Amino acid sequence: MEKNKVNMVAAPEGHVGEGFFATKLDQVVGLARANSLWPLPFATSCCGIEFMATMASHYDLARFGSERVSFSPRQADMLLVMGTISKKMAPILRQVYEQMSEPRWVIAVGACASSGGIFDTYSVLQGIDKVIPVDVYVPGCPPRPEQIVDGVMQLQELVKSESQRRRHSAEYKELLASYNIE
Amino acid sequence: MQQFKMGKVTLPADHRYYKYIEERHNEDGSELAILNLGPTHPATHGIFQNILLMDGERILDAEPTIGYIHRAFEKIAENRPFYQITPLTDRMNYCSSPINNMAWWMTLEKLLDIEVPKRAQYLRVIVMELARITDHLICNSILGVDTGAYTGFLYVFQFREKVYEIYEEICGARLTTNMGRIGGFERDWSPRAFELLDTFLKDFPVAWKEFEDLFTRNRIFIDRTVNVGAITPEMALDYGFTGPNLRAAGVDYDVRVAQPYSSYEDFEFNVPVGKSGDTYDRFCVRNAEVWESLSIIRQALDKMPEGNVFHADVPDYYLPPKEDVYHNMEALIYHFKIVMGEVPVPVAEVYQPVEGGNGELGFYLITDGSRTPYRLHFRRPSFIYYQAYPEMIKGAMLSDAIVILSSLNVIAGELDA
Amino acid sequence: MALESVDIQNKLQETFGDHVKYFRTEYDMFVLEADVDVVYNVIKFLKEEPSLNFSFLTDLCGVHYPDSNLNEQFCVVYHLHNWYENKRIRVKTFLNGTNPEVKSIVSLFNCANWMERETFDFYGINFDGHPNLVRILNMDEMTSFPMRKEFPMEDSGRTDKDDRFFGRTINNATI
Amino acid sequence: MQNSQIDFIPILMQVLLAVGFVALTIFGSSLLGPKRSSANKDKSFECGIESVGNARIPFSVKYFLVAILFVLFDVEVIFMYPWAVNFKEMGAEGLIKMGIFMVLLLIGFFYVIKKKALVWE
Repeated sequence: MEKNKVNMVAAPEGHVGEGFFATKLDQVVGLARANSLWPLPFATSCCGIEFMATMASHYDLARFGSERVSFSPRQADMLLVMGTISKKMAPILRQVYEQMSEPRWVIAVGACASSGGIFDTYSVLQGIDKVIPVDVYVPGCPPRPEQIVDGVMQLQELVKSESQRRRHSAEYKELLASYNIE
Repeated sequence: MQQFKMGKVTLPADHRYYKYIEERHNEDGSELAILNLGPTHPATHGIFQNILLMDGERILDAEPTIGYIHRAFEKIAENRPFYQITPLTDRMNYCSSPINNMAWWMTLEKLLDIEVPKRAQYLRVIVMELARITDHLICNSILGVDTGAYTGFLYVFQFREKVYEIYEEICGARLTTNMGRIGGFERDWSPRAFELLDTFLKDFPVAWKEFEDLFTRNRIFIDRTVNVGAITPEMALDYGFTGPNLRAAGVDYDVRVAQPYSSYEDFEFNVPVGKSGDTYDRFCVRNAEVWESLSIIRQALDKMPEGNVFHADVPDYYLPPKEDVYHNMEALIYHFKIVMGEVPVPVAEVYQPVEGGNGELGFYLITDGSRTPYRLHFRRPSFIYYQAYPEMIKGAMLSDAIVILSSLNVIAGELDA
Repeated sequence: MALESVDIQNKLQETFGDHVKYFRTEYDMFVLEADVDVVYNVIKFLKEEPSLNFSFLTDLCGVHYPDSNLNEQFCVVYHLHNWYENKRIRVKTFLNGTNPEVKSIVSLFNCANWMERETFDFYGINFDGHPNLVRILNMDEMTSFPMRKEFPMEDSGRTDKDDRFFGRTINNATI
Repeated sequence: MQNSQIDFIPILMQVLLAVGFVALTIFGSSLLGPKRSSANKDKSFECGIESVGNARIPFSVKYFLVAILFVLFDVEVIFMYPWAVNFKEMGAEGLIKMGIFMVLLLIGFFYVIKKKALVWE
């Protein structure tokens, strides 16, 4: 997914004719999904405050279509796991992930969510990919708001290019089975 | 894929509310409800769970469960040399992390009785008061969000970005600052930091005045916060309250005044005290404290001693600058000894209290002469005063419980350190 | 009249005799040690005695000394603060190693409730008389006490950390 | 098709467009969106904790009272819309009629306040 410099949400490639434009269904659905990702801010510690900075007026994640923050997993598309996830918190994170409606994506924001970060201790879950499948990892402790926005943009590229049949494909089922999420 | 053993998280059968689930009738036929103000809840602004026993809208009893981001700071601190513990301290109360860092450095300076030069002390006072402003700024604007006024948050958060820029000039990081060294700072403040500080001091008071006018005389805000979650001074003292929550109850205890550290005695500032200890008083005390902090910063800037010394001359604790290390032998030896942690540390116990964003933040350090502390205990104000939360919301409405929680400014990082 | 450490010491010694010992001043903090069975009364005395009036419990924490002799392996440290005279005091009491036990001071200070639960959670020190002595910060299913010196810090379930690079295996030659 | 019926066609188009858009999006998204239902997913969301007990419990009557009062005054406001739109044509006489209507409801409101129905004792 090459990164074009200034993209005013470039139209997907397709056949342009006299007064009509034809493209693949995946592209259209992907474009719609990519620009309306509703985040579920699973903010536990310091990265949560950086997320507040990202949502505030200066860095404004709303420019990427994530204006409406949904705290219930039912209407959330993208689970932003920000901050340290302890072992006591793991079942809750997993429950929230399972109750999210498909299609769902996960961004592990910050070193603690991606790999346990500097807290290699008995009480911290060493990376949320031990519990739920993760799509994008954002490094940093805490990552700057630009990095969080860059993580969301990476996810938008993923969403744009996701095919309709991915969620029913064998690899996806096997990935979920490896986490024994049925 | 190594699978993580999963425990079931549910209300245990022997829980004292369990009997309410079966037979729980009320005189008007309605039933007591059990509501779980759980870990992932938008209103709790942190990760703690309260199981509320409620009769309709009124709360009869609450039971908090914490520890959802317990990261064993004290265990890590026992395995790290002294100068590597500062990244832990600023992840405790991450809304005002420079205060924690400076508190840790002051504990070490007290242990090794190092005399920090006046100018470095003044610089520390400025950065601590900036951190206090940002801490109160977040707490009051989130209290506004909880009573329905979202603009206050967006409007005032802009100035937290300005303070982030000042932090970046001083130590390169925005939130988890990891600032300072034993004896002072790692580098002198660049002129740009002072410029940013001056522009901040010029246009923040205007914005803060408007923020204050937005709330203090606002009819809805007054209805939602006046005598909500009121605490008496005796109850506050009994539950170990310190800081703005205690001063709102009418007790004027402030560590900066009771036990002045880092030359706080050179500045005159008065300690705002509330009357009735309710949420409105907590809001007003934090507002007034921001004005006090601004005046302290101005006084510190005026009385700043000349010259550009920014750290004490203690070579065997203070990392020598890199160019010295390459050129002369002693600096190389000192550098090596400090980095390998072979610094001479006495066998002693020391307790250093500091006025943090939420109250008295204390570092109790026991050393046994080795390169790591033998035991380091953090007196975390959020952990201590959060015990009073069930007591404060008994009989309150559910919407009041949310407002009380955000007025207490409980920071989850400090709660479960 | 400033409350001097000397007259605190005299008052305590005349009421508790030699159960209270090793008075000393460390870094502007007056420190004393009390025996286990008498520590509750010492703190009660410090709190209620009108002339001493240490009415604020600043902090309570546990310390583990594995290599000191058996009946001094655990230590509970109380920090009290007298706000009128602005005087701080640290009361230490040593507990026996096999089943550390001390009387809970929740009846004196409500804020000791969670502090004692945290100390129990970390060290397994039993505070009898505590209304609800249950783990507070760690998972409830956890059986061992993590802050004891012999408990390893790292997460045991970790597989990607190669011990050789952390100097844990003596001879790095064999894998 | 008399010409009087013809002017109703735009309204029909408008209704069809509105209903059509709603039906299309709902039907389309249910068609396009992948569905994955599992026992754990269908449980009620309780902030991540296993929910205990049954949520269908008889609520206290105060909730119902507050809801009905809201609906009552809400309907009153709906009556004001047509009045406000052609406020000019109805002139003073319309104003008086609506004034009486509002005063009657105001008396009802005072009754509610006097009986402390809204105070959540």
